[in-house]
Amino acid sequence: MNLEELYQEVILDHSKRPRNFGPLPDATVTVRGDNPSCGDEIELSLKLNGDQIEDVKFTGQGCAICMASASLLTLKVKKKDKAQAETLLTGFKDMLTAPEAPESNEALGDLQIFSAVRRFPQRVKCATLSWRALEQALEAHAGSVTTEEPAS
Amino acid sequence: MNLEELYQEVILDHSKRPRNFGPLPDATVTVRGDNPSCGDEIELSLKLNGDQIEDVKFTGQGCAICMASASLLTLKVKKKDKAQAETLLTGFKDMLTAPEAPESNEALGDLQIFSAVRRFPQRVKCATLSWRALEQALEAHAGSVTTEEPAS
Amino acid sequence: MAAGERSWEEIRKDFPVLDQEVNGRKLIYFDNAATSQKPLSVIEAMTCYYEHDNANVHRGLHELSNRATAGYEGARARLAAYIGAQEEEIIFTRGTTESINLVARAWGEEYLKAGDVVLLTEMEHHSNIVPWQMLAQRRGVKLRFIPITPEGTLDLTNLDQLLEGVKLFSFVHISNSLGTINPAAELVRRAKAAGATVLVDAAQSAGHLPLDVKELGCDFLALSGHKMCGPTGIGLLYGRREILDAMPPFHGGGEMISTVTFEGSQYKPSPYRFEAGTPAIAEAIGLAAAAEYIDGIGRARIWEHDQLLAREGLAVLSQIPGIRILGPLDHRAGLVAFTLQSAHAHDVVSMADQEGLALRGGHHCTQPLLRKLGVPASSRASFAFYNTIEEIHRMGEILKKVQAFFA
Amino acid sequence: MAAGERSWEEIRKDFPVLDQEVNGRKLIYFDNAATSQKPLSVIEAMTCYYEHDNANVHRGLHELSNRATAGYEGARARLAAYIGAQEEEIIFTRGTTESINLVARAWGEEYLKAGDVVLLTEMEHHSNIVPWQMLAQRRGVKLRFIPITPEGTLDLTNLDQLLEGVKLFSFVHISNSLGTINPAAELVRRAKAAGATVLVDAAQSAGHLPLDVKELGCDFLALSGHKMCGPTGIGLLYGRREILDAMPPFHGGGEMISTVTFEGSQYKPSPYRFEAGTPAIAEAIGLAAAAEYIDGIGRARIWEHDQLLAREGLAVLSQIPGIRILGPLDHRAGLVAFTLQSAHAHDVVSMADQEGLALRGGHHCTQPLLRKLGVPASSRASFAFYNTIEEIHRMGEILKKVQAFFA
Ligand SMILES: Cc1ncc(COP(=O)(O)O)c(C=O)c1O
Ligand SMILES: Cc1ncc(COP(=O)(O)O)c(C=O)c1O
Repeated sequence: MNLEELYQEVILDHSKRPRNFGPLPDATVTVRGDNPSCGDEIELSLKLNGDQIEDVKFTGQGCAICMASASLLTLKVKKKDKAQAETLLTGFKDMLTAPEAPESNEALGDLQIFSAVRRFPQRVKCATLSWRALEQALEAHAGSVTTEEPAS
Repeated sequence: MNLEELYQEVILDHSKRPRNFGPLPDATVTVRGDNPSCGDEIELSLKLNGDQIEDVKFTGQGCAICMASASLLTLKVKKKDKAQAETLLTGFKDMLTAPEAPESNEALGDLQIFSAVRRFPQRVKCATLSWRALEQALEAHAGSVTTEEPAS
Repeated sequence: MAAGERSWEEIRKDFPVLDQEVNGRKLIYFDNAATSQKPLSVIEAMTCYYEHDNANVHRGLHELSNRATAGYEGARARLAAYIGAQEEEIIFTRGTTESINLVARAWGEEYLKAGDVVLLTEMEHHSNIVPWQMLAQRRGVKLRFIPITPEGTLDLTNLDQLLEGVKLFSFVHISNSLGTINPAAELVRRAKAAGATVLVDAAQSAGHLPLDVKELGCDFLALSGHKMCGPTGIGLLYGRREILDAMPPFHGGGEMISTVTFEGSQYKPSPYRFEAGTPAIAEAIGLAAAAEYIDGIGRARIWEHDQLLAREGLAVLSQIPGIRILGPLDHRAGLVAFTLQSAHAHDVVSMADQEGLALRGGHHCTQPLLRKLGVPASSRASFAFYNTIEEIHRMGEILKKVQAFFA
Repeated sequence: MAAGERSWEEIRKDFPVLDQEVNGRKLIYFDNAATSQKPLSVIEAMTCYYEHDNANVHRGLHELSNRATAGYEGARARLAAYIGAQEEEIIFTRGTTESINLVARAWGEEYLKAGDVVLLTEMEHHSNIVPWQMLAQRRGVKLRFIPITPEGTLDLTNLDQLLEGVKLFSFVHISNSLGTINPAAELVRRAKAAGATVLVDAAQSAGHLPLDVKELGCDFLALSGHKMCGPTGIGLLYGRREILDAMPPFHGGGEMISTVTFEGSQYKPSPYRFEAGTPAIAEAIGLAAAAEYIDGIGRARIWEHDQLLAREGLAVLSQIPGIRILGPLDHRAGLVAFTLQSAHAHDVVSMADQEGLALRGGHHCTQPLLRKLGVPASSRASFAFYNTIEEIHRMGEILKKVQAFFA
C-alpha cells in the first residue's frame, strides 16, 4: 500500500503534535475555516504588523492531513511578509490542484510532502483548508471560509 | 396482418355510417365522454321512460373503433330496459377488460366483433368510451366521463 | 460522406433495437420525437458503471466512490461542453419537464409576483405550459401567448408589443407537433433587449443540431437525455451562472447543503444546490456517452441528414390522398405530423403498427395547439439519423394502404 | 439455509462489481447504506429494455410503446406488491429525497399553514429535515424534534406531549447513521391516534426487511431504488389512496394532465397526476427486477443474515482499541458507525481504502445528529446480504492496523 506516501512521518508527527496550536490573544485577524462534509474545523489567527506576519496560531480539529497542513503552514509563514506568504500559498495550491502537476517547487520545502494528496482528490480539501483561511486572513478579512465550492 | 380482425367489415361500416347519429331533442339525460389523450369526444343522449330506454342517439367524433362502438351501442340498447342494458354493459366491459378473457357471450351478439380489441390495450378505451357514458346515463346522472383513469 | 466518416448504414448497426421484426415486418421506428433509440456505447457505459464502479458520489473517500464521482462530474463537464456552458451551469434533472418545473419553482417563486407576465407561444408542449399555469395559480402571474400563423410558424408581427412588461419568456426551439424551427437566437435577443429572462425548451433540438448557449444568449435551457440517444431518467437544466448563483434551491436534502442544524441550513453553491439527494449517476454517465456518440458523428452532419429525411418525408406524405400536413412546408425539422381525411389518427397508427411502422398518434402533448388548428388528433412520423430513405418510402406505401382501407 | 435455497456464496456471484481488486486487494464493499450493488438480473433487465423494447410510454399505440408501457406499469404493480400497496398508490420519483420533497410541496403547501407543527426526530437524514425547513420558511410551519437517548434510540418518554397538535410526523425507519431500528408500527399508531399524517423514510429498510404499508398504517412511505439493488435515478413515494386523490399535483407537464387549454388544465388521477413528463422507464423496470430479485431470496432470510453480520460486525469492532461505537448495541440494523480515538474518520476511510475496504466517513447526511452526539465525523461500515463473515474479520484486521498506525 502506498499509504505511507500519503501519511509520511512528518505528517503523522505534525497531526499528533501540531505546532503553534492554541489561541493567539493579540491576533489582528482570525479566520474560521470549515469543511462541513467531514467536520474539519480550524481557526487560524494572525498577528499582522504592517506587511509582516509577526505571529500565527491555530485551533480546531480535523483529520491528520488537515491538522498537519495547518501546523506546517504556521511554521512556514511565521515571520514572513505577505508577499512571501502569498507565494507559498500559490505554490501549495498549485501543487495540489493545478490541472497538470507542476515541477517540484523547492521553495515549498517540507510542504512538498503533501504532493501525494493530489492523487486522493477527496482529501485535497483537507490539505487546503488552512491555506484557504490564510488567503482570506492575508486580505485582512476576518470571517470564515468553507471548502464547499462549485466544481471548477 | 391481423388488422382485418380489429377492423372487421361491421366496424368499418358503422364507423363510416354511424347509426342513431345526431341530437336527441327530447333526451332525459345526456352524458359527454371524452378521451383527452387522443381527442375522441362523444355525447350520448337517452330518453328514459321509467326503466325503459325509449330512444338513444349520439354525436361527436373519434376513431373508427370509438364511433362503431357507439353506433352499435345505440342499436343494442334502444327499447331495452335498464337491467338489460346493464347486463350488456357488464358483458361488454368484461369482454375487453376482465383479467381473463371470458367465454364467448352470445347475449352480446354483434358486439362480440369488438373482442379483438382486447389485444390492443391502448384501444380499449376507444371501444369503451360510449359504454362508460351509458353507465353514467343509466344512473340518470347527466355530466361527463373521461377515459383517464388510474391503472386498475 | 466525407473521407473517414462512417456510413449511415454502419451507424445504424449501433442500435440493437432497430434490428427486429414487429408484427412480422421489419421495424420502422418513426417515433423518435417521443424518445430516441440508444446506441450500444450508451448502454455499455451504464452496464460498465454498474459492473465495475458503482458507488454513491461526492462524500465518498474510497476508490469506487472516487470513480463514481469522477464519472458523474465528468458527465457534467461533457454535457457542459456539448452546449457550450460551464460545468457550474449544468444541473442534472430527470428531463425537460423537471428542468422547466425547477425554473418555475426556484426562480419563478423568487422573482415573479402577482401581475408579472410570462410569455409563451401557442406551440408549446404541455411541459412548458402547465408549470406556468400552476405558478399563475400560486402567485398570480399572467400568461401571454405568441400566436401562430396558419402555416404553423410564430406570428412575430407584434412581438415588441407582446414582450412589453414580460419578466420571463419561455419558448420551444423546435416544435414537437409542427416541426417548426423557431428563430431562437433572434427571439432571445429581442426578449433580452426587452428585459426578459429567457428559457429555451431544447427537447427536440438537443440531439439534432449544434447548440451553444452562449451564442444563443439564453438564461436557461432545458433538454431530455432520452431524446438524444441517452437513457431515460436524466436530462439537464442549463442556467447562466449569475442567475444560478442568486437562485434559491429547488428540493432540500443531502448533497445540496453545506451545513444543517436543527434550526436551519446553509446551501452549497450551484450546481449542487439544485441537486438534492443521490443523483441519477449511471444515467448521467450514459448521457455523457450519448453526447460523445452524437458528437462523434457530428451534429452538423446529423442535421444535414435530418433535413434530407424531412424533405423526403414531406414529398412522400404529400402524395397520400386526403392528407393534411401540419406545420411549415420548408425550413422544418425531421418530424411530420398529419391527418388523413378518412381515418382517425388512432386508426392510422394502429394499422401502421400492424405493418411494423411505429408512428405516434394523438395530441403530442400540445392540446391547445391542436385545438387552435382545429385538429382533434394527428399522426406523426419523426425521424432520426439512423432512419433511411427506404423506410420513408415504405411508410408511403403503408399509409396509402391505410388510406384506401378506410376510404 | 433451507432446502432448495441458493447459498449466500452463490448469491454473491450475481454481483459482478464485487469480483475485483482495489489497490491490489480484494474489494470489500461495506458502503451499502450509501448505495447497494446491483445483481446481473437488474442490469440485464435494463439492457434488455434498451435493446428490444425502448419507446415512450402511455400515449403510444405501437408495439414498442405497448411493451414499454406494460414494462413501466408492470413495474408499478411489482413495487406495489413489494410494499403491500395498490398500484394507484405508487408514484415513481428519483428517490427518497424527491419523494419527501414531493410531500412537502404538494401535500405540505396544501394542508399546512403558519403555526402548524411538523414532528421529526433528531436522527433524521438531511433529506427529511431540509425540505421541512424550506417549507417552514415558505409557510411558517414549526418543526419539532423527538430527542434521542445517549444510546442512540428515540426518547419516547414525552411522545404524547410531543405529538400534541402535530399535523405531520415524518421519521426514519432505520437510521443510516446509528443503525437504530425505530418501532415504526407503534410510532405510526400513536401518531395517527393523535391525528397526525405520517410519513416513513424507508430508505434504509426497504431492501433489508419485509415492509407492508397497510400493516404499518402510514400515510406516506419513501424509498430509493439504488439502496435496494435497483438502479440510480429511481425510487418511489407510496401515498394512501384517499390522500393522493385529494392532493394537488407536484410538477406540471405531459402525462399528468387530462385536458390543457391556454386558460387552464385538468389533472389526471393518481398516480399519473404526480408523474409529469417522461418517467424513468428503464429505471422503473430495473427496480422491479430488483424487487423480484430480493423477494427471490426472501426478505425474512435477508434480514436474518443482516442480523448475523450486524452482530459479528459489532463483535469485531468492539475489539479495536479506542473505538467508540455509535447507536444501540442490540436490536440494530447491519450498519455500524464508529469513531477511533487516534484517527479522524477521513484518515480511517482513506487507509481502509488502501486495503480494498470501502467504508464511508463523514456526517452521513446527519449533521445535527452528530453535533448532538459530539462527534465531528464518524466512519461507517454498512453490510448487505452479499457480504461475508470473512470480510468482517478482514475489516477487523485492517482497522487494527489503522489504529496502530495513528496511535
Ligand atoms: C435514512 C435515509 N433517508 C434518505 C436518504 C436519501 O436517499 P436518496 O439520496 O436516495 O434520495 C438516505 C440515503 O442516503 C437515507 O439513508
Ligand atoms: C418540445 C418538448 N418539450 C418538452 C418535452 C418534455 O420532455 P420530457 O418528457 O422528457 O420531460 C417534450 C417531449 O415530449 C418535447 O417534445
